[in-house]
Amino acid sequence: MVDYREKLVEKRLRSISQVVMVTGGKGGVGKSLIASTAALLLSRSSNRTGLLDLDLHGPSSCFILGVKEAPVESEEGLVPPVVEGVKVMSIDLLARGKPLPLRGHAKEEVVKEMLALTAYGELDYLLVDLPPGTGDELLTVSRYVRVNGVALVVTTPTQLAVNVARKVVEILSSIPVRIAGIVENMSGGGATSPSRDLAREMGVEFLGSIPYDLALNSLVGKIGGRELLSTNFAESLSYILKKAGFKIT
Amino acid sequence: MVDYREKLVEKRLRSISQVVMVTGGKGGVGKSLIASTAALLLSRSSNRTGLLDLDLHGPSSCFILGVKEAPVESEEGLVPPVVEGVKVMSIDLLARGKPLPLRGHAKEEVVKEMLALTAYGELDYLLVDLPPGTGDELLTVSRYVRVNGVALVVTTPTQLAVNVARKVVEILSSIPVRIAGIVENMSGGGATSPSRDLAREMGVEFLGSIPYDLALNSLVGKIGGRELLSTNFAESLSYILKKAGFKIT
Amino acid sequence: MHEYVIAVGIVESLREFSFRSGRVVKSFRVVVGELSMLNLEQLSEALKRLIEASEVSGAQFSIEVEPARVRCGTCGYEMAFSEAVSGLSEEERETIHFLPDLIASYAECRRCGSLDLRVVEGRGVSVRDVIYVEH
Amino acid sequence: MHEYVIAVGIVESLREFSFRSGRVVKSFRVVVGELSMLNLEQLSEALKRLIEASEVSGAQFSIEVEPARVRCGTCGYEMAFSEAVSGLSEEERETIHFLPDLIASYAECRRCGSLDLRVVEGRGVSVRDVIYVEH
Ligand SMILES: Nc1ncnc2c1ncn2[C@@H]1O[C@H](COP(=O)(O)OP(=O)(O)O)[C@@H](O)[C@H]1O
Ligand SMILES: Nc1ncnc2c1ncn2[C@@H]1O[C@H](COP(=O)(O)OP(=O)(O)O)[C@@H](O)[C@H]1O
Ligand SMILES: [Mg+2]
Ligand SMILES: [Mg+2]
Ligand SMILES: [Mg+2]
Ligand SMILES: [Mg+2]
Ligand code: NI
Ligand code: NI
Ligand SMILES: [Zn+2]
Ligand SMILES: [Zn+2]
Repeated sequence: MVDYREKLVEKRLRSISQVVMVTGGKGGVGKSLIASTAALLLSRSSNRTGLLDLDLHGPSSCFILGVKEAPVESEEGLVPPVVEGVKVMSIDLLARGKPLPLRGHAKEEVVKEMLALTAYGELDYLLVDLPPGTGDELLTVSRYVRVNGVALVVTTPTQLAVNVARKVVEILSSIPVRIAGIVENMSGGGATSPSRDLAREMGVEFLGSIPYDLALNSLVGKIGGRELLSTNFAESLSYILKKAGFKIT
Repeated sequence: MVDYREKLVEKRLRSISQVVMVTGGKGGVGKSLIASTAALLLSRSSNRTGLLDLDLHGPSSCFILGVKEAPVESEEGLVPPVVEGVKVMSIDLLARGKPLPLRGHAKEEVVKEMLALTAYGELDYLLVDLPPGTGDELLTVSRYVRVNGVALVVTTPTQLAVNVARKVVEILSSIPVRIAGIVENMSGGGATSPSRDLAREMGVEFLGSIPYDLALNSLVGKIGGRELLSTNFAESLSYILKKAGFKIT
Repeated sequence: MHEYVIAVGIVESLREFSFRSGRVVKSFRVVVGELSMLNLEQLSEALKRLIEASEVSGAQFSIEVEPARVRCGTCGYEMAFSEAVSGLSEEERETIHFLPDLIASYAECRRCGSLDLRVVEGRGVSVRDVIYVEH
Repeated sequence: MHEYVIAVGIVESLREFSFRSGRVVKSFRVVVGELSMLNLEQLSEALKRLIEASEVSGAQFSIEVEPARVRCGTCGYEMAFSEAVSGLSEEERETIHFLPDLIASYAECRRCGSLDLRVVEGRGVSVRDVIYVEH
């Protein structure tokens, strides 16, 4: 049996220089905020940038970025809306807030189809916002990006988050997908932390930490992308992306 | 084709007075800490209590409660270890920190088998700690507990968490599983919040809020269950459980 | 409209298959899930054009529709296509056209109201029974 | 040892089936996934005892093993049982005995090292081909 989507996914990914998977395993550590803000920062630095939200049950990127327009059908597939230069695709633009009680193989099917049908065109960076866990979303996309993929593993300075992040690192290393490094979010600022220990233990680069930014609470979802760029959060993330070798000017 | 597990699950659940699903959709809102602490509180009030951790990719309950012993095989199935009177079952007691890259139907299979094979015996309460999302774990367990199940929906006072919680409430209402109410965790303490709005909008009881408890950061995973009971967090939760009608003395 | 890009995926898959194996594709069968609501004429036209212009020119194909079955996880009821999509708006159908599993977001069990639905059959497009001959 | 509780589940399922339909179960087939490493004699013994003591007494059954196939999502390689469990400790096998899908936690692809494994066949226990007669 031939799966026509495989070929399309391969083809689409060939026009993308780098696919950046934002993962971490644990929920609520800031993956979505980091993926969205990183996309904005890369776009501001003149990179052709896309964002793919693969958190099928709890999509957040469109809310964070204030995107509402539906993708448009063309001969080439689904053309994603653009915000601040970032081409954004999310299940949220299709399901529009409705719940998505997906079972069994359905998640893998949806991930494949989103990858096969979204017409990003030529990109320097595609940020992929992943859900918590090490299930179909992470595994399916990992399989396709062994050549041009790289992972940012997001944690917080808690043992609970680090326990899950370790599993993600083990799985990614086995595939193997290149790991750009570990980002500690909502950091207390200490020079030691379980995230740093994890990086050392697993031989992965520690890219830096992002302090807890109180201002975000009142901003997220209420502002557009542009204002997000002027937060302390964005400034810290910008350093981390530079350290990871991304083209930030 | 006959699935022998269905009958076993039914039988096991008939000896349990109430199954309390701790859910919320969003990751990191405190589901695991609430499930574990609620189990401790109910056990302290002389209820026969069990805890089932169904977060297959990111199990946290055993770490929070300091449980390490493996379940023991008997003719009746797997006998869970007991901590502070709570019978605890988690994939973590079997996979022991290893990653669990489950795909497709595998999650549903594992959930069914954990329910069918764990010998909790007679219980007043079984707390079920659910992962983020509205996938197989939530849907599978919901199907079995339509008679004696009740859900605690955990959110934080952010629109991001509330967006996902709404989806959970919609799905649970459709099955239907009774919803005990919405719990706002890491609360700022205001009288208005997106969680309260959600409760009103969906016609679900707002059970109360739990403030952010700074002391937890240094405690979780470093203390056993007993110390967890003397936190402000546990005290707030205790009020909420009473309000929800649970037998807390 | 995205029937075209699906046809591209199919023909490129067959080209690669042919190239790797050194064999010539004689015929294949395209099975289209009813839920995807694809335009069969557009798909067939696109396939014909792309096949002619490619290394698999000469390949014959048939297109058939696999009926949809959507099962409720709560009560076990099974819905056919018409029941599953009845009452859905144009926009909702358009989404299912791309991602057939999103029926789970829009429909509910017609018997018990549950949102816990899964597509058992008749989801997307698959290519089967590829017959080839040695070069 | 939990073969017993599995037998309980099987016999109670059949009892209910019999009770609801008013029909008598004549025979059935138990298919045991190789990965579950169940003790077939224990399972068979327990089934016999439970059947005799129940409303389905007289029912005949056979037990057979379904070979395991574990597929790597990264390179597509398929492992048979022996390859999948080779090198696993007694404790690890014991876990797979309960939850066959946990092979994904313990094993890795023997060809490429990937942890992205899925059990294609030979996982757990199923009861098939239940033959019944009217009462
Ligand atoms: N550095 C930070 N400081 C303050 N709040 C943050 C920070 N990072 C993330 N948040 C907030 O934490 C919550 C969870 O972040 P989110 O990106 O949704 O996590 P995830 O995608 O990992 O589940 C959101 O409300 C977000 O605004
Ligand atoms: N009220 C609270 N105050 C402070 N920290 C909290 C509170 N509730 C939860 N936490 C912490 O937040 C993190 C996420 O909690 P957890 O229970 O793992 O969430 P979930 O199970 O929803 O992913 C943990 O580090 C936990 O200790
Ligand atoms: Mg997220
Ligand atoms: Mg949790
Ligand atoms: Mg639905
Ligand atoms: Mg594995
Ligand atoms: Ni179309
Ligand atoms: Ni056993
Ligand atoms: Zn139904
Ligand atoms: Zn492999």
